Amino acid sequence: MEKAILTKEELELPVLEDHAMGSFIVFQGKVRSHSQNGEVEAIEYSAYEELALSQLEKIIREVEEKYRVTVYAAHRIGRLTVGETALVVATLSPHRQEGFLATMEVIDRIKNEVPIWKKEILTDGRAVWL
Amino acid sequence: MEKAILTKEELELPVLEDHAMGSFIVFQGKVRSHSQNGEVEAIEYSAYEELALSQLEKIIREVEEKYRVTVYAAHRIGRLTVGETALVVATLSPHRQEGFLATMEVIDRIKNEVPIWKKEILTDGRAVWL
Amino acid sequence: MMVNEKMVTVRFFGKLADLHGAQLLLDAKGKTIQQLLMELNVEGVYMLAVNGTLVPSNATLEDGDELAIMPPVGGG
Amino acid sequence: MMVNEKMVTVRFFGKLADLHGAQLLLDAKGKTIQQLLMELNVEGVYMLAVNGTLVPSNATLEDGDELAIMPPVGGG
Repeated sequence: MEKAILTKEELELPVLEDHAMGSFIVFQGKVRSHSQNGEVEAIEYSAYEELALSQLEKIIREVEEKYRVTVYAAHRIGRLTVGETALVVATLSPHRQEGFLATMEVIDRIKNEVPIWKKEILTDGRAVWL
Repeated sequence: MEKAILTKEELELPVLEDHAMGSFIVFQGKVRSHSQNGEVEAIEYSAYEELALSQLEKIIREVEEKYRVTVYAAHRIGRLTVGETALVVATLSPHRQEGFLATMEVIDRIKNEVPIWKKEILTDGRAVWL
Repeated sequence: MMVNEKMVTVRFFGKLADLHGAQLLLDAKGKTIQQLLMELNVEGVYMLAVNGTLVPSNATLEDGDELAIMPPVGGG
Repeated sequence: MMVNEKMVTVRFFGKLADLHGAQLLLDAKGKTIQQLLMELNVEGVYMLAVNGTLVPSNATLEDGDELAIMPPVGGG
């Protein structure tokens, strides 16, 4: 199963099974109806796809090694309306502690290292780069 | 929707929707195939149900207030085989930071305050209270 | 077993149930839980509840009470 | 637009695309990326990549290279 995904399609929740693993954590990042800029209608996600995918794979590989866990991460690109899921990060691990640490680290690194950008489309018609 | 659940049935994953919320985290605690006692066949979860449910409700209420999030927690009792889910904790929050903190706190408090006990059934026939 | 309102129902959980039995019916009116625990030689108590509510060990028992004696908990 | 191997393809992303256009074709052979950025008066650069691989700004450009100039990223 592909563990690093960049897609325009609706994100699916992965089913990771491993009887040696006691903790399965799934994070979903969704488009919010409000931001500091006002009422949001949608967010347009753009990416330098080639590099985005290789960065995503690198982050997953490094976090998996660091915590000895299994990580899945999928980011959606294109125009997403309020309530839709832009990011899914799932982590399977023996115990919850390293599962949470790994999940949080993957999300932070995605936000800092994966070449994806957000343009917020507000209900009053404005468009704001985030 | 009931947010504190104690049941013998298979646990379902809750669908919590709120467009103001940007983070949705779901933790699943599963029965592992191995423990320090050896190869595991199943775990028997027993509970003082009346108190377990009121403690679960109290924990959810207090954590929700503390982090201003929405929390769902369900614990399964009875005999669970390896790979089955014993605990589900889900948290809906504006941002991921308080979502992770709340989820981790709920799990820790459940393990310390909810009157549930685990008897590990090993493949060699031994039964060990955890 | 007919519950006699004159008596206290004592329920043990977890490994304490293996050691002391799942349930006892006793005349413990007016005793503190501490006293009863000593009389029954119960060790490893983590939580106590009377009629489904957590109580400290110096609580006094009344007829008809249900006392739950619990070892360290460990769900999840 | 026929890609001329003699040229460097420069791609801008995010708000830099709004400011400088999504894509340019330039003769930048032998220049460092720093030089090119100054010439194009590009500010707010967070990441640079040549042919899909991250590079430092002192990297030198060759004919046929694709240079990606990226502002601060923000997915999730």
